[in-house]
Amino acid sequence: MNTPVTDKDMNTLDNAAFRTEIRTWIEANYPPELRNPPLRLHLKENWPWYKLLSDKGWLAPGWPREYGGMGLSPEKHVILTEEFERHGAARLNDHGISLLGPLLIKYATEAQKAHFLPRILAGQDIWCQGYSEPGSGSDLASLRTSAELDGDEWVINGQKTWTTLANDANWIFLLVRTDKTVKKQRGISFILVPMDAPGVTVRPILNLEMHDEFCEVFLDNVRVPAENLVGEINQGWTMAKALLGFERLFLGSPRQAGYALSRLVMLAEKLGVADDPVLSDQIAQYALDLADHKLLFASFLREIAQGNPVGSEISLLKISQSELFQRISSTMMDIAGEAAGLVDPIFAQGALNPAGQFLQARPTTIYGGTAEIQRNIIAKQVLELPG
Amino acid sequence: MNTPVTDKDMNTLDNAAFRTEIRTWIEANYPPELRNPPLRLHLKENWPWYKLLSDKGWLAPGWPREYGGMGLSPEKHVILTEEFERHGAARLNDHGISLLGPLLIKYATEAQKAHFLPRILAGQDIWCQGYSEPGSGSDLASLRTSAELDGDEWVINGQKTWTTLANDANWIFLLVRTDKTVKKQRGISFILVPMDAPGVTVRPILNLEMHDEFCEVFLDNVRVPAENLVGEINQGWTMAKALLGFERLFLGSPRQAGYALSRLVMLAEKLGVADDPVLSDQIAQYALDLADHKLLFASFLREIAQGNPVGSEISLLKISQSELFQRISSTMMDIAGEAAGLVDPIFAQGALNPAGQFLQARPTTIYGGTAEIQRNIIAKQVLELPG
Amino acid sequence: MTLNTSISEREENSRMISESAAAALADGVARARGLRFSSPGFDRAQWSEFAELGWLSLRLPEDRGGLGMGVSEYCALAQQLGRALVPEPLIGAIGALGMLPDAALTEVVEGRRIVLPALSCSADSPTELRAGKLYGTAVHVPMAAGADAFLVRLDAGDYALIDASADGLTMDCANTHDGGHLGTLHFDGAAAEQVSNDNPDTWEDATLATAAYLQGVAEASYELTLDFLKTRQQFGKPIGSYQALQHRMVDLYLELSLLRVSIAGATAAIDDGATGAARRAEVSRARARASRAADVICRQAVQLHGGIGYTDEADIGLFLRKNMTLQASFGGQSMHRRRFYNEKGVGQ
Amino acid sequence: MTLNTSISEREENSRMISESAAAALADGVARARGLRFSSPGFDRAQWSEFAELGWLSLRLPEDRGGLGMGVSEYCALAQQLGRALVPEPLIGAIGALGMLPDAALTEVVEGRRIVLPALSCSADSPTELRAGKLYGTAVHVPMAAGADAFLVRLDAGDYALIDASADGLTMDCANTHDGGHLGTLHFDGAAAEQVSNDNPDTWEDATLATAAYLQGVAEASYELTLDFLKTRQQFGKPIGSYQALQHRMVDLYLELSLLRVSIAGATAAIDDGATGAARRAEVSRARARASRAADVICRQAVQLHGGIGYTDEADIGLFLRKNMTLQASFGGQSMHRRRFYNEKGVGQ
Repeated sequence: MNTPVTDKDMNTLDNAAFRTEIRTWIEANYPPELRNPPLRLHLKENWPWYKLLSDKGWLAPGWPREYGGMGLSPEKHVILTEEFERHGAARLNDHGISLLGPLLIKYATEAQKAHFLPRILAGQDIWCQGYSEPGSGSDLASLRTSAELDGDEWVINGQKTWTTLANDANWIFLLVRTDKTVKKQRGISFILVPMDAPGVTVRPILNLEMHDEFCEVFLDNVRVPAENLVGEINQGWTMAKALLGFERLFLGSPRQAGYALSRLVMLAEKLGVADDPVLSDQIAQYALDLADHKLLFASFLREIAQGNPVGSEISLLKISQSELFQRISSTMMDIAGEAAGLVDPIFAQGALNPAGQFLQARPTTIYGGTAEIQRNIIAKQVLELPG
Repeated sequence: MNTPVTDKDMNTLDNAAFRTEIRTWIEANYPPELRNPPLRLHLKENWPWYKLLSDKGWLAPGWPREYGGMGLSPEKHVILTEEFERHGAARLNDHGISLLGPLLIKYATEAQKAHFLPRILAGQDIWCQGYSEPGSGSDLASLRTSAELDGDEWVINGQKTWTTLANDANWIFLLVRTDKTVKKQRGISFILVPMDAPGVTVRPILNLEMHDEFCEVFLDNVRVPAENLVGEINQGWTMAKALLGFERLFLGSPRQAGYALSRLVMLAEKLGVADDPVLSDQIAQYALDLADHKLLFASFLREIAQGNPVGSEISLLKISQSELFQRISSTMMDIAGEAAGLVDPIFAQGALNPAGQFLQARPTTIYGGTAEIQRNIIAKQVLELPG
Repeated sequence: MTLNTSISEREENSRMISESAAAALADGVARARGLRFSSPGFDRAQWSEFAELGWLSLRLPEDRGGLGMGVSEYCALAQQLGRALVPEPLIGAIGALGMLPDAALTEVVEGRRIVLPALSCSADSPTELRAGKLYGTAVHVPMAAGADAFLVRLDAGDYALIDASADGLTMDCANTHDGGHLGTLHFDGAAAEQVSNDNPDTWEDATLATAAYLQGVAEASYELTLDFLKTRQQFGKPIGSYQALQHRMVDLYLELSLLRVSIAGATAAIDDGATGAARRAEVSRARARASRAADVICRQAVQLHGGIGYTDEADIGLFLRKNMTLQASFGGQSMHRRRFYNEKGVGQ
Repeated sequence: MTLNTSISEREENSRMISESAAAALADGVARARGLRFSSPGFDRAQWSEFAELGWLSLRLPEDRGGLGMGVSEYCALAQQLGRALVPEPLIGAIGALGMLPDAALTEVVEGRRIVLPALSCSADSPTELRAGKLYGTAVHVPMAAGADAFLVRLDAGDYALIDASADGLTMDCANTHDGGHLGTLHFDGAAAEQVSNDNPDTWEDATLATAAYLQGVAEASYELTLDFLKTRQQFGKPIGSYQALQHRMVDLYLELSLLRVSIAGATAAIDDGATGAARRAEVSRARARASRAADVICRQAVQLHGGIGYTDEADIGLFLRKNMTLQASFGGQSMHRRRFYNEKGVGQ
């Protein structure tokens, strides 16, 4: 294979040495102008970082080394992510790396793996994920985009939405309905589609930050070869669900709340209200909530690092961090006073942007399963409440 | 009739004059030792007040004058209640007055009215209300206590609970199931039972304040004459529901929250923490919540005074006042520190009793329909949400 | 000024102004969306229509050529402005108008000249008038780019009236999320006229009207969300049938109900003659409640809309953005909570 | 003292002590109910058993005849005490024991003599020791009526050991809602012995153990409520099938989960050697969380039990009452929140 492979197995390092190596390298190499971007970057913006990681062989920490990944243990993977986040490294167009790659490795044919995996590592293919649909937000399994076999081609019709950075991608992986006669989770398959196929149209959606991070993708009689189906037919739901574990952990990372709290403290100082007793009491409570949240995050991490299965209670992390992030961002707004509505940072230094933090906090209780859905899941699957 | 009747129709007074007359009289006559009792008084304790009101002809403000009541308009009735509450007047054993009386006046035969109403006014009969059952708390209509006609007697079997001051009463009015074959609200009747009938047993329930305000009432083959049924058979549910309006208004009176807030402020002063900025900010919010709640209460009152029908949105009042009362009482506990657990007032003067307020606040979101049931009602009947 | 109009008269006036405003603003939210992030962010033609409808002079006493209406009527109008997310800075302009000398009134009342208030100054660069020349920096001036003149509060307390085109006045504008902007005005010896404050209640009115504007924002957000809950289907039924969402909506309904009575209580008390501390307490109670209620309602409205609520194309986001911008306008929650408590106590 | 025991060793010890405590306290809540509002409100025979189990000397270094265990093991025990609502004032006694001179230890470790701490004094009447005589008033002494002696914190900072039967010591007791009492001790020249504070961490341990006791209270309340939701039927189905109640239980589960990791994090950090400010920050974080979590869980537990929760005969009320009494024991939420923040900052 032509893909870059690291020359050593970094699992052999102890955690501290591993952390130091990551930190040293990123401090020496990360493009300074890309630190802590206020909005998610498009490919053309983050490409220097993608290329750096690709060349270094660090693009796919979780993939096995035989496929060009770093083959890191979950524990080391988390350390790497912590160090990236600590430095304020931008998130990449990573759906091919973190979602599609592991799925292909587990379910695809050798031919599919040999073709697609190296192209991800080299940055030749940038993938986006086509799961959600306008009528199926929380109820993902009710999706209606259909694929019908016509000779040796799938004919795909339907519409996907919330497709992150579809406007950057040249491929999309889709969940589509291939059997309408069975119960809704059962008739779903997993199909790969090039974005330049006739009938594929992308329409960016502006979000509340006036950013086009999400898109709608329309599929109108799109034809792809039969071999673009991955795994068994009608097993797409099961395959997609099986790969969510690590993603779900990161939705509960203390990063956003921690960053917001540090900005709140800086903002209070800049505004000269840091000694206000009511504000101090609130900040103390946030500091306490954040400290306990970090312990909760660490406890899940430890389970994963020890190879223990982590169940639905991991949804607690997402609820805890997203709602804390929202509380902190609301306090930033409160103390910003009349400047709370400003689009640009109110103090350029330190990028103190209360409205930006406030708006960024909004979707954290919506995407990846709303806070309400997360509570339903815990109630049913962890607390085993009836109904 | 032998009942005391006031010599004048007090509706002819203007509101201010009416208020003054009530206030003057209560200040001159109310037994000082009964002001602001920490717990609900038993009959033997509140009897002097019962007797005073009975003699004065002010015991039944809402009953028509022809039946020995004051015949007050809702507006004046509220003024009277405000003045009683303002003076810290004890609540009486008032189920006969406020619940049974209006129901008899509306639905009973002339013979029933002539017999029972004067006895209530004279204090000869003290009534309690037998609605709730152990298995039917929020779901009152699922009650199972049954009455079967055997010749010219009803034979009653079952159990009632949360029967307020049943241990003081010599009569009980019951909702009982008289038809098990129809939908649950339909087969319920309204029956009057003397507490000394064979088969009636009362067992007091201690509550969290270690007070026996509530009782269980067991009914074991209790026989009463057929004519003890009020209104039509199987219409008991409809009759009982129709009389709830005014009661529901008073569950939302700002009295408890207002009293608690005044105690919180006194407590803060006594403890020397009144200038604590965090506490002050909390108290300011409570003061604001109380002021707005009073306006909300007044807006409902105005509707009632104008004779407009008030629907299920009146449940808002109960939610608003009870949850505010709870928040205030929690802050009392917070500032009381190590003394928060004490049974007796921590400062005798002013009866500053954080734990007492805290415990009294607990059931306000439970009795008369839990806060959850109230929200269900508003969601369905006011917001017209589906399902 | 017609004092002590009866409650029924006020209710009738309020109903009329509310209806005529609703009619005049029928294309409300779509118009507001279209004007976002333009300069000056609002429509002068529309401003003239508002002036013709008498909105600018609504609070001006009849003996000064105004309609002499009460705050009840003013707040009825402001609610409609909020429901339609009207970007024109009417509340500021009406406040400034109440302070203007008679000679300056006519053009302003007729909508030909827009005078906006600049009430805050930079701590580093206080506004001062020396020998008819203005110095210093005014900050957070809403919709400054659309003004013909500014009524500038001087650091010492009085006011100065200055032409927007005056030499020695420069302006920076920073966009706000509602599509408008806040101006920073730098005065470097610009010619200005001193105006003495003879109407201290004009900013009290503006504060209360801002509360009413936020009430309109909250009401419209609530209604959009209630509709959404009744129509949006997930798992085979409308999401409004889920109890957790129902209870959340009831909480918003309670907050909205408290806001309604709070503002109605304040307008009634003031039109009945409340003055001084009593008046300030009424205004602050309503203003604090308005920020609180609008904030919780707009935030929850976006949450209850789910992913759709996070898109710019959904109208609900416009209400959230307006709420963000107005939270602290004429004083935020904590300031008014404190002022209410200082003026009123616990009200026992 | 065995320092730096490994995590696995501590986990094993904690599991063992937890199991043996659960067995010893099998009749827990019923026993606690029976002892309420009696004098002294707890059982001396039980105290002796606890002493035999080594609970009193658990934290005492091995070289002083104790078990030399860490706070991990101590907190594992305290959780079990909380689950069973144990009324015996073990946490106070263990704290006092850590301060006693060797000569006074044996009787206390063996459970024959109960020494309880009296840490707060009345502002009007500070405690002071003059020439071997104690003066002043100590307040809020839990279970004072059951003590044989008191370790009294002097206003100036040191301690005095005084016999409960000393001449010149009088005591008033006031009942608390958990069925215990707080004593007020009046000292009027009562003979007492000075004790110098050579173990400043003993009250830090007591503070953390109180957090763990509250964890036990919270866990048991949560479990009782979860069971109740699964069994109690209304409108033809278990009330735990209603989404609003499900979401409330999830919120309690989150609060409980945060409490668990908070205490586990503190015990691990301290047994790993955290000292000074770091140790105080750990203790305060856990103690503040414990008050918060126990309070919200116990209050909601009563609410979710409905009318039954408001009766004295339902056990859930006993947990609420214990929570009320312990909220501020060794410092309440706001004090520890402040101390955490002062010692630790925002932890970035």
